[in-house]
Amino acid sequence: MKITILYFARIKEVVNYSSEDVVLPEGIETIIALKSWLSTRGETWQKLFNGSGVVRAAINHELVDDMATMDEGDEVAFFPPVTGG
Amino acid sequence: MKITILYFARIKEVVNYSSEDVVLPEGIETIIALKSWLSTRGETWQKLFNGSGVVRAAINHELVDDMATMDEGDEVAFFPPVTGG
Amino acid sequence: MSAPVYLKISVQPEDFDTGAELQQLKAATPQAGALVNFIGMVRDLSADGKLDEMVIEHYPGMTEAALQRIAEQACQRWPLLGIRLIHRVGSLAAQAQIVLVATTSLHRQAAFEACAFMMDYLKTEAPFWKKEIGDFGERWVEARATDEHAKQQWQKNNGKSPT
Amino acid sequence: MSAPVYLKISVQPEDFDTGAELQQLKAATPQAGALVNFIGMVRDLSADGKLDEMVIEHYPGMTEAALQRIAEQACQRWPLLGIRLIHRVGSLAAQAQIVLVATTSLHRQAAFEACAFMMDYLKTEAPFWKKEIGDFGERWVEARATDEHAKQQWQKNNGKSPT
Repeated sequence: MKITILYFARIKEVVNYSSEDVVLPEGIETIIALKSWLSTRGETWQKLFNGSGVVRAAINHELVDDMATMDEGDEVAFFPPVTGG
Repeated sequence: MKITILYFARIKEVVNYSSEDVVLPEGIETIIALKSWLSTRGETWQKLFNGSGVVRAAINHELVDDMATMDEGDEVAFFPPVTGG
Repeated sequence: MSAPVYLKISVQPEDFDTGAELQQLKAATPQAGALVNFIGMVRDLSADGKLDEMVIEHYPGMTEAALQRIAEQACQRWPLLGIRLIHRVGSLAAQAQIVLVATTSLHRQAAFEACAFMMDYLKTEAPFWKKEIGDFGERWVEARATDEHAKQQWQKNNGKSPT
Repeated sequence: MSAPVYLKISVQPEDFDTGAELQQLKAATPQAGALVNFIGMVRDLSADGKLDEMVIEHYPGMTEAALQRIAEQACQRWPLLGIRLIHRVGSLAAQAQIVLVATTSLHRQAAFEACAFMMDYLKTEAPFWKKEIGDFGERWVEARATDEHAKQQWQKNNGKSPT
């Protein structure tokens, strides 16, 4: 399954780019599975998703929790807790 | 004791004037006593102070209850519950 | 609380320019992070029918003292930076502005609560009386029990917003 | 509740004219008796020192959807007549306006509560991120636990203001 991933704010600065298209291996269907899979990319990613900072996720512009499932073509976004207003 | 009495809104329309200076007889010292004394002026006054409508009072620009006492030269005001804002 | 609070109170027949007033309040309290304000308008429909005019009578002298007292109470309860109060009197047309209550503070909660608090107190303690004039004739507006109730909630929940 | 509510949402780098915006909202909802609004400003002092600039990043597309959803929730809970939401993005100087949340309704309680509700939800659900730049360098603003708490109070007190 192919998805687009966007990164924002502090997380964008850590990963050092703002978006990427990825093809997920078979079985990576939930946000939590995606986080684990991205963590295998190296220490930066490992720290990002397993460290102390909270990483929020959205699928197609809607806030979701770790158990949410993705579909082909989805736009997934990772970002820190929001601080607008 | 001499005081000034002011009337506002519906009450001013009922008594038909907006202020008067009165010399109170000996013993009329509280708002409740003043109301009773004014009630002796006739049916209009009787109805005003003993009828169903609430009459609020202020002494020298401060809201007071019926047991408040007056002093020489005080400005006493009678008015309906307020409806500003 | 202890810092001097910018406070300006007006009772006037003239309309007010809300944008300019808020601008002035912000300029007077540049440290503020939050500004909350309430504007009350004359509704064109009264309980009795279509309204042509609203006449607001007040008690000169006591009005200003009452508004001052309400503002001081708000300052005692919340860490406000600034307060602007304007209440119009005299004859107003439908949709005219009646009242402006504006507050500034560092954070939003104090500004929100103090603004609502002052409106609830103004509605029950400031000597204004509204008369409605329309095709139904004219009649004095009756005080609403819900306004008195709103004020009493603040007395119960000392320093908290009413539920 | 069921009546159509005037709703206008903007996410923009430009400043806004609060007076003109409120005038437009009033004109769009002439039956309103109450207008409440919140304006958030950049404070010139951050937790780390004097602030020169605030940069607000957002998630285009999701931002508008989130604000729309927040406004719809407010309309379901309160009998509102109109809502105006503006949130700025990009680089802002100290004291600049960041956000406007304005509501109109027949009576003041709905306008007050819905305005506070939308601010609490905006603070926790709309994808904006603030970075502060000053003599301390630059740092991302941390989310405040009190904002999350404020939102949760609305979830507990369904239809009521938080205490």
